[in-house]
Amino acid sequence: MAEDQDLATQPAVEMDTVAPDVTTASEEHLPGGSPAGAVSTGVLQEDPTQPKARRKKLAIAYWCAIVWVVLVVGSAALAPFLPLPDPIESDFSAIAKPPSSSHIFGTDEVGRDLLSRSIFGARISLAVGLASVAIGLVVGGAFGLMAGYLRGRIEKVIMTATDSLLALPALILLLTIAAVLGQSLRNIILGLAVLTVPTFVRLTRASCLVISQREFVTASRSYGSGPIRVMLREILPNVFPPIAAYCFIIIGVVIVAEGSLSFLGLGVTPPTASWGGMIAGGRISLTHTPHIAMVPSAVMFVTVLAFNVIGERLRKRFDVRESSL
Amino acid sequence: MKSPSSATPREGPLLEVEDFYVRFDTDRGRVHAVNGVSLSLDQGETLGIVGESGSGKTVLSRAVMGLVGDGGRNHVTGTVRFDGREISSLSPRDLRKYWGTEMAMVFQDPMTSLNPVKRVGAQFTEALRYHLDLSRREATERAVDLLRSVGIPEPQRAVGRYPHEFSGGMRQRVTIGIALACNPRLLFGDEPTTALDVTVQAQILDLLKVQQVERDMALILVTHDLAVVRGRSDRIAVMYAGKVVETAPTATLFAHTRMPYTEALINALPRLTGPTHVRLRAIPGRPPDMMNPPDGCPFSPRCPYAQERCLVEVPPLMPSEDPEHQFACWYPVGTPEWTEARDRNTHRGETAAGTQIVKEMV
Amino acid sequence: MAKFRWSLIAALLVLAACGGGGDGDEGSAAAEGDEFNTPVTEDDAGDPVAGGSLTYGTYSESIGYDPTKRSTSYGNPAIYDSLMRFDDAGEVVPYMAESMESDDNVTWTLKLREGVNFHDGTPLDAEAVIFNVERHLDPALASGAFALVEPIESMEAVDDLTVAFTLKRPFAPFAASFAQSNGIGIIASPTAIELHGEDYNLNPVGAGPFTFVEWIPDDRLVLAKNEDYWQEGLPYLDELIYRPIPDTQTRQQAILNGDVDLTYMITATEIIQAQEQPQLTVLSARANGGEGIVLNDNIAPFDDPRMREAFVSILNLDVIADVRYSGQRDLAGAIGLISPDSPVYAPEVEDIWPAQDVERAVELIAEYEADGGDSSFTFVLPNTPDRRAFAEMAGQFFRDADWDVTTEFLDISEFVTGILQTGDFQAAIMSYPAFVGEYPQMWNAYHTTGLSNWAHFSDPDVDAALLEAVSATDPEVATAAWQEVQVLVAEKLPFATYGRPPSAIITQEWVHGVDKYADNTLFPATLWTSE
Amino acid sequence: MRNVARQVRHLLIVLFIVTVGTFLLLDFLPGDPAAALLGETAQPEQIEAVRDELGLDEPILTRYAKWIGGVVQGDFGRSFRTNQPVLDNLANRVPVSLELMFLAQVFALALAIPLGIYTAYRPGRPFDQITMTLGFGLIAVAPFILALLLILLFAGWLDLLPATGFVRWSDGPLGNLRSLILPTLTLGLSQVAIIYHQLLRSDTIATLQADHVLMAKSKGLPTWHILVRHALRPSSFSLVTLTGVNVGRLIGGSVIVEVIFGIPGIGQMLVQSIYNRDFIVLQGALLFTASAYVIVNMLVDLMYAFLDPRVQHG
Repeated sequence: MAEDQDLATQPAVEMDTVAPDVTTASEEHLPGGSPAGAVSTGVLQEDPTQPKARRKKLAIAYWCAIVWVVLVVGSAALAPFLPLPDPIESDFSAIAKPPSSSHIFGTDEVGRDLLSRSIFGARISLAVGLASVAIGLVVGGAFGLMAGYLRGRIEKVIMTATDSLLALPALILLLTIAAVLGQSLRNIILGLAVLTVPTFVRLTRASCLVISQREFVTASRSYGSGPIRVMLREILPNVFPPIAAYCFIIIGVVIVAEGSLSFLGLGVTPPTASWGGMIAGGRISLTHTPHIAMVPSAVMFVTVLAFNVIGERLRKRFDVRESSL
Repeated sequence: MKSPSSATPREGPLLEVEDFYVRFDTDRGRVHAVNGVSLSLDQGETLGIVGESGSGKTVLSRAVMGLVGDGGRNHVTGTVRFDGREISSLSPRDLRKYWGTEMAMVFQDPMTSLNPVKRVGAQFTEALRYHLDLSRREATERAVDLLRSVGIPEPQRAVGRYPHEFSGGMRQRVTIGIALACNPRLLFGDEPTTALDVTVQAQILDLLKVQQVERDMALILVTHDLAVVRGRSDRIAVMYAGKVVETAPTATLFAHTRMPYTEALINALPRLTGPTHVRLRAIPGRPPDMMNPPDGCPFSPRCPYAQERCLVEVPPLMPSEDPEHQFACWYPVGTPEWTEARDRNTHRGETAAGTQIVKEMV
Repeated sequence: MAKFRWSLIAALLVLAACGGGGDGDEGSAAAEGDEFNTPVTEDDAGDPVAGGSLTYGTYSESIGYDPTKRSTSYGNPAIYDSLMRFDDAGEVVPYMAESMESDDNVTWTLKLREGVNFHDGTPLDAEAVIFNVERHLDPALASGAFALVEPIESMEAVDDLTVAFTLKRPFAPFAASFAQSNGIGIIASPTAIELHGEDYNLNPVGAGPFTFVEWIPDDRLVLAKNEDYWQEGLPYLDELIYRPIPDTQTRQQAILNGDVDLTYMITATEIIQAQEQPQLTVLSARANGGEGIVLNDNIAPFDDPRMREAFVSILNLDVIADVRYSGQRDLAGAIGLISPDSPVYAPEVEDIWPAQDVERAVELIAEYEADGGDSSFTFVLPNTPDRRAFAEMAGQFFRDADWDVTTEFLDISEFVTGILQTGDFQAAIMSYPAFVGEYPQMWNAYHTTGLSNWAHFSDPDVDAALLEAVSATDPEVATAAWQEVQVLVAEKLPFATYGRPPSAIITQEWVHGVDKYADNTLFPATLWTSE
Repeated sequence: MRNVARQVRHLLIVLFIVTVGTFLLLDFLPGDPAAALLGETAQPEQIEAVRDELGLDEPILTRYAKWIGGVVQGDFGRSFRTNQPVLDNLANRVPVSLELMFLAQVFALALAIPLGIYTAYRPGRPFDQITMTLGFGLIAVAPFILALLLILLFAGWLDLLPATGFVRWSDGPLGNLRSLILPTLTLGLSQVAIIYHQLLRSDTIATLQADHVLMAKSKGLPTWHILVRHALRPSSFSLVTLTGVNVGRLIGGSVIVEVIFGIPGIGQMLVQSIYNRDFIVLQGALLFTASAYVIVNMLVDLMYAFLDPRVQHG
């Protein structure tokens, strides 16, 4: 047994240990003792990966993505110290001007510099996207795990609460939160988090229901592992990857959702810049001065894409299932 | 669908593998999983492929069958001839015509190799209907027959069940039945019993044997356990680090072991005869890093008899006086050179690779 | 950018209304109905053709068709018509009524036409008028037109077609009250009201050119031709459909690709873009009304006239024109609620109204602070997109004057109920929608008891001038009084107007015979289609 | 049967929580319904009269009890504003919302399933990367922008479809479908399709690593057969879950699309009833959306057992 575990840690062996949905945690408990499985490489994908040239291109995309994210996050963090025009200050002599040398991204409908607003807007949008998804993921994931693994009464309570939340149209919640608690960044994050929680609960629970049926979970339980240990060590690593994939998309969705809130008058309060708010503001004149909505849309698009390129890469690295791809 | 090869058996081996290499590009480097393997197998013959985890035996069997395709980050070279026809150069589409009907495979873990969400019957009939163009009813009848022949009680009912409703042994019987559904002429058993209880293991192996004899089918049994193939294979190929290091008819292999690695494997077997209190001998060290295989004999770092030559020169697989018996070792066990090497290592207390000699090892 | 044509259109309208053969313009008075001096815009499309169906895209949905409901119901003129009308010069003329007269502005005699029937066949007679006026008086119904009927002391049916009203005091605009867009000239069938009870709002029965077919809220109001209409030969259309299209951009596309035949537009952007399309006709006029900021006279700092002046002084009208009115300078910078096109407009307000002068504002603020005042205030707005855009711009005005202002956005209901109704605010954005005539809007906006005097502005001179304006029997005196109100308001500045609410009716080239008020209330009897 | 009873009980509990919850929640909302109804020129005595008329002065529990009592007898009350019976209003709007939701889901799934499976089968290929990039592009283009772009393209530039307006099925199925194409595209594309696609792709990649897929391959089955018959079902757990969740979102949350395209659905009814504090209408609409959501998700739970027979219920 001890030797097998040693083997399992050998990098060279890893490609040989690909019981499909079994991560390292479960290998230890496989009946029969040997972690030897099957090479999954190209199980079905006849040409599962790219030739070298294309892989190189992908690596370039990955590094571009990192550079972009560093650029966005860095400039957002350092925004107040950068030589930028004030994002709130209007230049009434340059209202809704398309990109030019004095305003690289152009100006908005009240003559504010769109580059500066995009950078300052990143602070808000990233905060909204990351914070509400993080809250949703942690809270929703925890409840989803509990519901999917513990079942019984706990599941009933959690699912009833989740269903009640989901059955309540999002807008009602957001309107009420805004009206009762006031319209602030914190409350917007809170509101959007409340919206993502139930989705995460349901997704986690669904995956958890399946994973719980797997032999390695039974095995772990039979070794005397407590429910918390089983959930964290056995189920979580298996449930996490698809949920994480969803996370990266949902960050983008949430950033846009903040814009939809602005469209309905519930977004970040002016004059604070946020990407979604800028897009919503630019819609009024989309046919005449499209750059006002398109500049923040493009910035957001590249950012969301970059997040996903990085996310995909990280997932490949840390997910045993895909390591041999 | 029509079988691609003629029904009448032709002269010569059923399967010939020549100079077979499989390499994978991973993010960490290139893995040399199979390094120049040649094999051949006759109709109705049983070949055991034995080796530790990571020795490349599973990759070999899958790649020979064509399940690991060449392309992308996979590099498969060498020739595979099935029934005289080269299949290693076939397109995946053409190769597919051999799968199920000419060659089939039974996987290690019946828990995962059956689709958990499809009824057992459907998993039989889909291949039957696709390859043999049977109607749904005919296919189901055939499935029931197959289930009966692999020893599933109440086969009529079993077709309507899901895999999880069977025990491990029963499930493996089911997968064997599915593999046999289209009467393949060659069956790969990839550690078919590893995941099963010892008592069930024997039943499954017996079942394979019975089916093989009945159908005059060739069988390749891949296992890490010499005991599994000892009584059931005509020949055995021992694999180490992606290479065949010794191959011989079963009896010869056990009687005249030449390769120190084979010897070590045999020593690790529990003996049915002799003193029961003898401790099993584990093989020290680890299998080599397949990304950076050592120069010289890959087993040399772990070999108690390793000499300087072993560290620099790769021993080829060479025939002994018996042409059926081949091995790759500069100091084959039982030869005078071997005695000399053993004594030298015992004397200096370590092998040429620097491994400490523990008394028990020799 | 296309050249702006507001004034041209206004001029065209006037020409058309006067009925004189225009020089070069093909404008001519409407053939039908000119005995009532109905201002119908005409083109060279030839004689009206009967038949067909038109779809009218409106910018909001009504809350129903009971005349006591407080909402703009585009369908009301079609279903009910109006007893009186404003002609294009802003004069009140009889329409569905025969006449309305008074010698002393206290007793009024309304004469109805013979043979005007509701869609249910019952006659529109004196009893019906009284029944309707009484509904407006009923506090339980909380009618929006209550202010119009409030002066009534008593009324009686002299005969089937004559109603005599006795008022509590001399009240000149009483006839105009029967001509207002949401006024009391809208008469519903008493039989139908009794029949439908609670459901009447959903099943309106009037005597107008079109009968009610169905109303699916947020979707459409379908009306069919009234075969028994009181004006012979009218209406031309067989069917008229009203469709609410609340989104500006969609509304614009809907008229561009012909989803609707005519639309009611309310933003400068869409109106200008429509003008760039040769196949569309833009019908507009500068009505009264205004967009601006209510400066609460009850609460510091705007209880001080210096601060109100400071506020008006910081409004940069050029920027407002650019941001709010798509560069249309003549929409921005409204002074008070009366349009320069109105017969009672007082041109002298232009000299009184404070010009943009940030330095002056800074001085005034400093002065106020020196006296121990706290100039900071909270600016409240509803959280609708156009208000947000305004706040973004206004923020810069405040910063330019170094004025410490907090901006607060509220849900529209909360804004109405928690701010306007309670009066608990310092400055709030608000619009007085377009209107024709002066009463009751001017009274409500500026009189101490005015219903829409959200500034809680109270000035004895203004109150007196308003009273004179509504009670004077001599029109000249009334006009002078209205002008005095404007002058006083320009001096006291309770409401910092910055512009006129833009609005226009846009029609496809096949739509003819548009008959409307300056506030774009559409009377569809004369509409016809050449398709 | 016992299962059905349990599900019904779950439905009732959820409905109870939702309705009581909103009743309480709405009580927190600033803005009195009577005052909101009368608008900015309302006088205090008028407001009081209307409050009295609408029974708003009664304690909240009494009001709830009255409302729920009516609902049980099939009387959902009348709108504060228009006096329209809530049930009539719902009857007009429910088919519209259901149709739109259904079309959007079908469109999103029809797009996402083939794409998801194919890109999982060939991950990293140019096609996969293009779909992913386009997908994230669609996410970044907010729905209210996407709607407008679609209008500009299909209604303005190509002049193929109406920009706005809803045609009832009874007025012609063709016109009905035409009027719903752009809203369906907006709803389906803007978020649903890409999320479904990504979720299915990621789950399918995992499934394709499974032994049983290798086994299926070794049986010589064609690729499409393996993808559709072997990989799709075990990979669709997250997809089915999200589809169920989205039913709720689409029925009650397609407000933006309804407003932009002028569709008389539940979404507009919900928002306007909040803006107007027309709580009886709001409650009625919520009762519908909540029921629809819960029922669909019961089906989703049943789907789990169909998708994977190992999942037991209880």
